Amino acid sequence: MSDEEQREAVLMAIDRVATRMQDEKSHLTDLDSAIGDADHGANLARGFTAAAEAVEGSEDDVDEIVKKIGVTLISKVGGASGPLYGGSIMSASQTLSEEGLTAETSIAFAEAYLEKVLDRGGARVGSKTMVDALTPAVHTYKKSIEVDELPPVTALAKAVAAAERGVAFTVPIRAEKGRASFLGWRSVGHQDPGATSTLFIMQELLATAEKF
Amino acid sequence: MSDEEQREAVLMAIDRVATRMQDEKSHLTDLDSAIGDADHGANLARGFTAAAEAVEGSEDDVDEIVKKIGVTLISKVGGASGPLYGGSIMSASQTLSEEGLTAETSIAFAEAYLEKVLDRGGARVGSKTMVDALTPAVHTYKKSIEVDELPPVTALAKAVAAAERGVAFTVPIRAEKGRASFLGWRSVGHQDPGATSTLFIMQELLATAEKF
Amino acid sequence: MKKLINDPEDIVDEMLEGMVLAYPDRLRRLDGTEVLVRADGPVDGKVGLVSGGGSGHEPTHAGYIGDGMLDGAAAGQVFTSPTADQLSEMVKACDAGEGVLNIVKNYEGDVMNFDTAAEMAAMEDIEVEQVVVDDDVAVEDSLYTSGRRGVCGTILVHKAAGAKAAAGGDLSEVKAVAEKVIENTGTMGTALTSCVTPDKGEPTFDLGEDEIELGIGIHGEPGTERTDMMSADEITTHLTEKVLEDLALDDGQEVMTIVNGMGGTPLMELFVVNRKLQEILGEHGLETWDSWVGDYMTSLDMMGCSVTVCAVDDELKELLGAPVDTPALKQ
Amino acid sequence: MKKLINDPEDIVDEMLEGMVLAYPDRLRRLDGTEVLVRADGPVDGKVGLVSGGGSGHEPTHAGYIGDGMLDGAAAGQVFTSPTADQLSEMVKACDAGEGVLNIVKNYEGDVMNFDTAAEMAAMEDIEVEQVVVDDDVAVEDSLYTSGRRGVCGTILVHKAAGAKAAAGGDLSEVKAVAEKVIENTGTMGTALTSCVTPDKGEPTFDLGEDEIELGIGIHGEPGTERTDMMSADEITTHLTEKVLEDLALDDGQEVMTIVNGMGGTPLMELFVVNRKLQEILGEHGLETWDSWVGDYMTSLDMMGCSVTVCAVDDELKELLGAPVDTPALKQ
Ligand SMILES: Nc1ncnc2c1ncn2[C@@H]1O[C@H](COP(=O)(O)OP(=O)(O)O)[C@@H](O)[C@H]1O
Ligand SMILES: Nc1ncnc2c1ncn2[C@@H]1O[C@H](COP(=O)(O)OP(=O)(O)O)[C@@H](O)[C@H]1O
Ligand SMILES: [Mg+2]
Ligand SMILES: [Mg+2]
Ligand SMILES: [Mg+2]
Ligand SMILES: [Mg+2]
Repeated sequence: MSDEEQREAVLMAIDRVATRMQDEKSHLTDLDSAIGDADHGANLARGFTAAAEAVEGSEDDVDEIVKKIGVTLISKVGGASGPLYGGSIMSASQTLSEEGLTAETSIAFAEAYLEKVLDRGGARVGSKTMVDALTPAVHTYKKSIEVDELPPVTALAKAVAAAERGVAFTVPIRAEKGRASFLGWRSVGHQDPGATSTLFIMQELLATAEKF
Repeated sequence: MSDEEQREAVLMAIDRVATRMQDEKSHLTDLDSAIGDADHGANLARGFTAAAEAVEGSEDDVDEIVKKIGVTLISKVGGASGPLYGGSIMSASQTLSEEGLTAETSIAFAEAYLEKVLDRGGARVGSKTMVDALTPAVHTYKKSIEVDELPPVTALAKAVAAAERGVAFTVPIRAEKGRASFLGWRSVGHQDPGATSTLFIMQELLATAEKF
Repeated sequence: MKKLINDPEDIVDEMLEGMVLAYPDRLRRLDGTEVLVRADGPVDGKVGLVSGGGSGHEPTHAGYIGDGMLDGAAAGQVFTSPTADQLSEMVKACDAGEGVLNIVKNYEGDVMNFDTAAEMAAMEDIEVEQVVVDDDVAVEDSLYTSGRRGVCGTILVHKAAGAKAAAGGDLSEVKAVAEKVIENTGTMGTALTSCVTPDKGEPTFDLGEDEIELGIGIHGEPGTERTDMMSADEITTHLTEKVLEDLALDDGQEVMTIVNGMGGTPLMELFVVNRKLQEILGEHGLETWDSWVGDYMTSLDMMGCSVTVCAVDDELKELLGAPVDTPALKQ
Repeated sequence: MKKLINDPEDIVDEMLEGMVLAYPDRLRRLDGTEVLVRADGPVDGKVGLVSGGGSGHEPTHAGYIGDGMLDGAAAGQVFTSPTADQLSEMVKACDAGEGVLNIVKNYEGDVMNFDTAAEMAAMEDIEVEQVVVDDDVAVEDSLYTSGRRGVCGTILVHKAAGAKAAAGGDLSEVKAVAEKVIENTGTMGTALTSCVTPDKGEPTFDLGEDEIELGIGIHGEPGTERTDMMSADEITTHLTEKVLEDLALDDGQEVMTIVNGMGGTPLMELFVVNRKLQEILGEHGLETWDSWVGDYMTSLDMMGCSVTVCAVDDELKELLGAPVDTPALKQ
């Protein structure tokens, strides 16, 4: 992809994610009502809308655009998901600074992003958080490209499917991190909001990738 | 009636009234909810129960017993109905001090009681208060005995019927006194709680009188 | 209905016990009554200041007992005026020989019981004066009503008269101050929900999801008008304009304001109301000298608020701004 | 849902405007932020004390800004931690050169954002220390949770650390005091109803007419356990025993207590709870040195309360009893 195409792709992606978060606002908030504090939908809708606005029509390089998205999320989302989404995007944006967006850098981005989430939040797979959607997605994406030598869009589609399973996996387990952990055993049977929003973001990334 | 019978009658009456107020507690409170502050039932149940207990087994003369009932109501009911019921009973008890309870003194009592209510509360017929039940009852009682020369029990039965019409009369009119007056035109269509409790008391007086 | 109560019959008694346990150095209960008085009262050489009324308006009334405010407060049953005998015990206990001012809210029950109490106290040679607060502009004062109700403005009467008494004013001076506040104060309230009394256990009145009551009192009585739900700014405008219309103040007049919560409304929302209130006052050319926001005179768990405006001059500013030290109000 | 709001998106902004209008001499808003600071701050020679968190807990946090307590408070969206950039603006604005102590409640969002803010401030050579309050005994502190929550005990941390800072303590001394309060404080809460957030407009969780949640937090999150409705005495016993079990205090220990309302519960009921709380403490051989009753740390319009017990020694008594002058707390 040319620099121009990369920029277009990133801008389309953030627009789609912003729209999706608006659409899913009450859905995410409902999930957060059951085991959290009923703000996840509002947090992400507010944050991603602001992020899309912040980079609209930008002429910057993609790493700068992505960094700006991260910074905006940090300053607009708040809560636990703000530093997790925003901080990790900001930090992972560095992987795009040299070569822009390629198959390789997209893997590096995904890994850096996952690592930062784990680092900052201290959750692990099975903690019933966004990590449960993210981990299988990142692992699948990497393996599909590096080992199975699939094209990135196909790999991304497999990653989305993996994230879906991760979301489903959060339902029957007990939370160990986040507000849901306060509920103890009562968190069992509920789907994690952050894992769900992670899946939505990936679905929009895939839809964007399919256009390029 | 002998002194002994008079005392028995008064004690039976207050017992019956206390029981009736307990039974009608939530009914009266419901009426007060619509155009007042939802406490008339509790006020009267508390007050008349205390009054019945205060005079239980008393060996005093009837005027003393009745006075004690009034004093107890003053100190237990509170609100608007406390001084109106209690104060007026206390004050009217003087009409029984010389000759006890006779046809004549019962008329004097009723008149003194009505006068005190009018005096203290400043309401008139048509203000949508207890006065609307009380006035026709007292007028009918007096006329039935003095003009129609009916026996007191029959006169009392006619007075109860008059009070019933007074209660019905409170429904379609606008309140001018009491909390219901704050509602202005919105008070129209509701039955006055104090007029209703006045009717209940009279019904119990009649039931008592029929036993003697 | 779910409430933190044991038996509804015991709630006033238990509340008073809990209050005295919370403020043992400040409050004392008169034996066998529902009356609280200053632990260190009566205060030598000072006019006594007492108030009272039904319970359910906390921190009113006993929360305002203390230096610079009340000497005693009588708690009736929920929304029911205290009885005359208790009121007269209170008056007696709060007299230090300089006389006592009864601050009464304009409800027939309160007025009749306080009247009787004043007579009883007078029989014991206590000098008693009485003022009746009727700041609620929602109710028209006409031959056809029992007059305007006393609502949140009562707190300002307590405050100013309390400061005057603390400063050594005599009974007639203290009464004059109370009357000055009454003349210069207007209040109007709204309810978004009905309160639930412990005894009834259900809302006193039914209000639809999209309706509110305007001109609400503080006793869970329905308001004077029912309208569709409106935004905070619209509601504030409605309440404030009604109050200002009643007060008819001159341009440049200094005022103090209260945004009072009815008990169930979060403080957050009261500040939202205050924002609009101050904007409106500015538009009317009025100057806010001081503004209070909080739960001063409540109606159990009712959601809603009232807006109070009091026109102040130098005398009232000095008195309303004077130090006060009570459980519910300190400055 | 009916609330005194305009657009839910504007509520925090409008609340802050309304607060500054109510306390123009006390509070100042940092331009372009949701941060309030002392109007007269930073105070020369004094360690800065800041706190913050989601909105909806009013009067927490900004209500405690003032002499003897906080220098700044950041208001996040409702129940959402403030963002790191705002927190770092606050820290900068509250540093008078003596360093700043961040008082953080133990929620991952708060901790992560405050951590980032501390890093940002450190980069500008501001000395920053942080304490994390986790007084909620309902949540077990284990590998399998994110630790105990910070709830109403936070107010006592503000108070004691604020007094220490006002008395000229240096950053490490102020921090030590904060940690001492944290170690000696336990809280447990109950909800009779769920709160309704402005954004969602419906109860966060459904609770039957005969059910209550025990071990509730302050963010409308469901509690740790659901039980049948109980009397005030039973609920108080349950909460208090749980707190005392956690604190394991010696006979004769002096304590201070808070009965804190969640926002929608009438003050009347909180006094009923205080009555039983004090009785239980007596039975345990504990001595109440001071007790507070009121809405200190709320959860919007939630009905319910929490019970806080803090074991005090001479140092804490001096600090907790020291004068304080803020919109929400004066003594
Ligand atoms: N420590 C953590 N590590 C990873 N993810 C977390 C952690 N804590 C919370 N989350 C995620 O954040 C989501 C909640 O985000 P949000 O509701 O916006 O913030 P808050 O919990 O502060 O209200 C959870 O559903 C979970 O997926
Ligand atoms: N001024 C008055 N004169 C006569 N009756 C009155 C007056 N004010 C109120 N009442 C009566 O009292 C009743 C209400 O009594 P209650 O509910 O016990 O007291 P409150 O109104 O103080 O709550 C009304 O229904 C009315 O009949
Ligand atoms: Mg959340
Ligand atoms: Mg009534
Ligand atoms: Mg009443
Ligand atoms: Mg949150």
